Amino acid sequence: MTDRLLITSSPHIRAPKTVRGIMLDVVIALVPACVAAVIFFGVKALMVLVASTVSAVVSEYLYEKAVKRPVTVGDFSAVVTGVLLGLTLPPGVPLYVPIVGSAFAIVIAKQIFGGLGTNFVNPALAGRAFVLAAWPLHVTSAWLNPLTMDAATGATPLHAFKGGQAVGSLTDLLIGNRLGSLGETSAVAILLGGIYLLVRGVIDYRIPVAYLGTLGLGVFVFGKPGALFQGDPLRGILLGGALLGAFFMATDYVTSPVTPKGRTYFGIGAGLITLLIRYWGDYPEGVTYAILLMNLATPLIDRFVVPKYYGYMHDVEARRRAREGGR
Amino acid sequence: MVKARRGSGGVPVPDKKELSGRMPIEDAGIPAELTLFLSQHTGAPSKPLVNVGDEVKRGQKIAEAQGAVSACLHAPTSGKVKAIEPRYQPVLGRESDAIVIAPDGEHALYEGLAPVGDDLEAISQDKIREVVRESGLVGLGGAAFPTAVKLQPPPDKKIDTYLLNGAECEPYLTADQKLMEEAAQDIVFGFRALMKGAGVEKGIICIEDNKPDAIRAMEEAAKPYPELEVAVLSHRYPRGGEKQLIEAVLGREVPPPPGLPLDVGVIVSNVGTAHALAVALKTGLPLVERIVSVTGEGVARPSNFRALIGTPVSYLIEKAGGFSGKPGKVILGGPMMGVAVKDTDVPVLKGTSGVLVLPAQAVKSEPVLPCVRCGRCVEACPMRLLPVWMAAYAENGYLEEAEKMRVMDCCECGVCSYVCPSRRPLTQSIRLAKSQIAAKRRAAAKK
Amino acid sequence: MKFISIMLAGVLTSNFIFMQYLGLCAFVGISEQFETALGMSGAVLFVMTFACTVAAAFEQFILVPFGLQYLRTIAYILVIAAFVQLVEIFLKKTAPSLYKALGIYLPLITTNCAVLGAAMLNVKNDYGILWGTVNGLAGALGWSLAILIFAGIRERWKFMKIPEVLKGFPLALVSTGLMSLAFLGFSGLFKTILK
Amino acid sequence: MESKRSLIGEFTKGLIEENATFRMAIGMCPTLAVTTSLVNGFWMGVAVIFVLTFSNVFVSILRKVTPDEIRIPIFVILIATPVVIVELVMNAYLPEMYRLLGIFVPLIVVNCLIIARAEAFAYKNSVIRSALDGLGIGTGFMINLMVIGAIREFLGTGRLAFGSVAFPAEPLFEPMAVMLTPPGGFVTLGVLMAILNILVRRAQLRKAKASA
Repeated sequence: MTDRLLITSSPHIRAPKTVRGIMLDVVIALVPACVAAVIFFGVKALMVLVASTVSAVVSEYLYEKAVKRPVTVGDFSAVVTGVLLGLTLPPGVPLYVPIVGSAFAIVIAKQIFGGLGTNFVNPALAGRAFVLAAWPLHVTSAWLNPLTMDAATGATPLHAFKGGQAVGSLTDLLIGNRLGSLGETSAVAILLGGIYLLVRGVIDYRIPVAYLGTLGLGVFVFGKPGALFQGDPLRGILLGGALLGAFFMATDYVTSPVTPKGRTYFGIGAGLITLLIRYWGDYPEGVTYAILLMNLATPLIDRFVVPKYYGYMHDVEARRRAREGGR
Repeated sequence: MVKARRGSGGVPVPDKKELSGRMPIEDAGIPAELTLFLSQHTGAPSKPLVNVGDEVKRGQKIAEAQGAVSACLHAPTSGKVKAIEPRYQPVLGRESDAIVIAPDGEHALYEGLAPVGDDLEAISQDKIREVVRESGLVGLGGAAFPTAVKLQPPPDKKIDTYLLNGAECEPYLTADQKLMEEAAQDIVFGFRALMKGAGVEKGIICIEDNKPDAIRAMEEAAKPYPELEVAVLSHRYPRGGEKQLIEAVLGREVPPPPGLPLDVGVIVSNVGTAHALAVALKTGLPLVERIVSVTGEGVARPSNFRALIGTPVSYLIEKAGGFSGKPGKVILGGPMMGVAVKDTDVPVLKGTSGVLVLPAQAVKSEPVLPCVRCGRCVEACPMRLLPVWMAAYAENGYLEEAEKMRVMDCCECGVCSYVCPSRRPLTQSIRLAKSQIAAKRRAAAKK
Repeated sequence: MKFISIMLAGVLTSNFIFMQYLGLCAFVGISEQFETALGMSGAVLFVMTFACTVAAAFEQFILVPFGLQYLRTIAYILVIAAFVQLVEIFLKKTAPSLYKALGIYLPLITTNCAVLGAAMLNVKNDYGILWGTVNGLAGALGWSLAILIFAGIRERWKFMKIPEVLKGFPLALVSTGLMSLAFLGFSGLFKTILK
Repeated sequence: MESKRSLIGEFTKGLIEENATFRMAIGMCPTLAVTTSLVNGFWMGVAVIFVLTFSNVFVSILRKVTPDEIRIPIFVILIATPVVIVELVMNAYLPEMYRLLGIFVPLIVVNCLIIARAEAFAYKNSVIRSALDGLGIGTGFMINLMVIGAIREFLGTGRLAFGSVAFPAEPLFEPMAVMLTPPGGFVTLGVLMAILNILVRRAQLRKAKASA
């Protein structure tokens, strides 16, 4: 008859989105940026991306095997980490850079803490910060000229523009016809992916909007001829890794705040630190460190920026009355 | 027509009302056995007035209310009391005493029933309160809180608004919708009686915008009465929760537990309750039947029934054409807050608004992944709590921390579990923590 | 300018924990709860700042005039121990509530190498009394910032599936490494305008 | 509370069983600060052995006459004395190394390792045992410093240097500068401890299984 009915606690239906589906969406959103990178920088770009992705997946697999935990490469989070790390590197880096970077990202920044959901810094960014500190020269100078794909000697537009020179037409910046890391050249490709994520409801608009808004505003306010992008907010956003960071790195669930208001603060904070490092720091680009530093602040933001619970005003009122009564 | 605010949290849920929404209400008839639990309302169980072997008639009182918060119970049809024994009560989740009636098929009305009248001017406030109490009226939306208690607020609370809840925000269920479409006049009559009983001047009928026919019918019926208004809410779960309704329609927030709606001058009742009061006033028949949607992809012919309280669920499913395919879950109530039952022998309770059958392939359990802190539950929580941390603390036994995060404010609406992409059972963990904390508090109070 | 540059160095660019390896034992030991970390931060802020003042004064008025610099280590550790003892007594008498909050942390500070380290760095950098105090304050602020961040991260470990064998020191060190990796971003901050 | 080990056991326990860094997790600050090379680790280790042995001996000698309430300040003075000696000697004979190790030589005074041994061992045990304990724990500590120093130096510079000689003569791979910086130090020590903890845990599990 009606034997074996399932008994579980309510609710009995679930929203269609799953972690796997979300990660898959992120992978899809990264496709345009990868394609653009390969178009502009050719096989070398492809090699970097493949090396970082394969290394990430293999590292996750090997680590989980070594410590005898269930293998979780199927949730696509390692793929996302690998691709993202690849996109932050210059096209001409020796391949051991993405390989070591991805291994560090997966094992040290994520798996050692217990895997998905337990890491407190964005693995891809931690990997980038590590290789940047390990081989600073490779990671900041292995540029290739777009399309011709020969080694470039010049500084990236970010460097040049930061120094006050006017570089690149806006069109070139938008489509990606310029020097730079794989994923920071083509603004259009990244925006395409970002918009896809927003439309699919994967990411919260608050982080990218607050981040890029703060950055643009800061460049506008503090920039002046000869410094900080001449005060041109559009170039301040388009040059460097800000777009990639805002849409794909800062929005990482695990390492950003859970509350809507907290996310706004997260974005603003990341924008301010980026400005600080770009304007006054040692490094040409501050996106990586800005987001990593905000990752560190996330538990504190989550602790202090919480929504006011339903009915809180009655408690406030009661306390006020108690105070006045006490007098 | 009042347009309601958006309110806090909530999620868009699939509608699924099209399954049974077009089916008119039918009489389910008399099953072979009726099971009437002495404890099917919030509060103290009622006390039986009959003995095994007694003959009872339809509408005859068979159990008396006991204590301040309780409700009496009536025989839904004529027949013999077969047993008074513990049976499995699905909402409590344990055995509980029930009066079991074997119907004789006569459906003979109890001689003592007399209509009060259909002219509200002529009926006194005290008479209304008496009828509400004597009819065993409880909230028919699900919580089954005795209505009589609501109508007698403490004198220091000034009640200014009565909300009639026809939101029916749970997916699938159409019992309230059909009732509003088919019996709008009676509902309005019952609502005005409730308002008079509570001494409230202003009434607002609240309906979600996915029920245009019901809105039209209710507006039509309410037109002659300037003290009544219809408020239209956007379709978003759990907009029909009592606290959420008050927030969306009036912009007021009920104080945290043990705060009640009447602390902010509001009483909320379900449309079914108003209808039952109208029936009691006009015909004298107490609460012995209710509208039940039998729906879901797992039944052959989703329907809306007028079913006697105590009718076995299996009987209703049979009436709705039986299962289609292999059933996976049978749920009393809606998919978000309803209770899954282990078999279909359980009866319809006063608070059962629907029987939902989900097919086996729809209830496959998915693996539970670690929390990725996407924050969806935080955004969805209508109480503006932080389910992510509450559940995490609860799962690891940090009851004090969970309490500090206001876990007791949780209304268990289920949205956090619903939206979780890691499929974590947040609501369940929180519910468990709540019951543990409540037990601890009771133990502390005893000392 | 000097004030800003010392503060900046102490808090961000040469943070005691992340860049100078000072005060690690307490950093790892007292960061499991946010509240206790907060209490410890308060105690360190107070003691480190004024211990630097006292030590620098001791250096200037006793050690140097009498040519006793070679006894600095012993002298400093005694001065700090005595100072902590005095603070304890003083707080107990004048501010019992503050004493209650900080009391249990005060004895721990005597052996916190960050305090002695700050005093030693002041000598190395020839800071004198005023700038020594500022440096002590900056170092303490940086130390507090670090432990508060870490306590925030660590509180979450309570309910995460963190591998049990690695909890405690191994993960604390790896986490500190990742944090200091992020703090590398501040390196060289403002050096163009400060120099 | 006298220790019941053999005298040799008092020495060897410090190498593995009660290894300061990995088993007791104390003395972190110098462990990280000075382990940018193998040689640094060695000299720091020597300094710690010296201080620990003598402070243990002093504490043990005076243990009968030390009042319980003020034992900590007395320990600190007893520890500070050999530290000052080490400082003066190093400054005189190894000025370069003294400069490299910087404030971490005087900071041995507040190294929790030393206080911990004074409190937990020397205060309760005979002079001979305390001396052996100091030597053993100190040697274990030195080995730790050298191992960590060797790993960081090798990865960070691509080779190991002993004075003017380096091995291999040319780096085998592109050195990772980060290993010599604080992040590299923290992560290296953390990972080493993680690996050790996992291995020890496995061994325990195996033993438990075997005995069961």
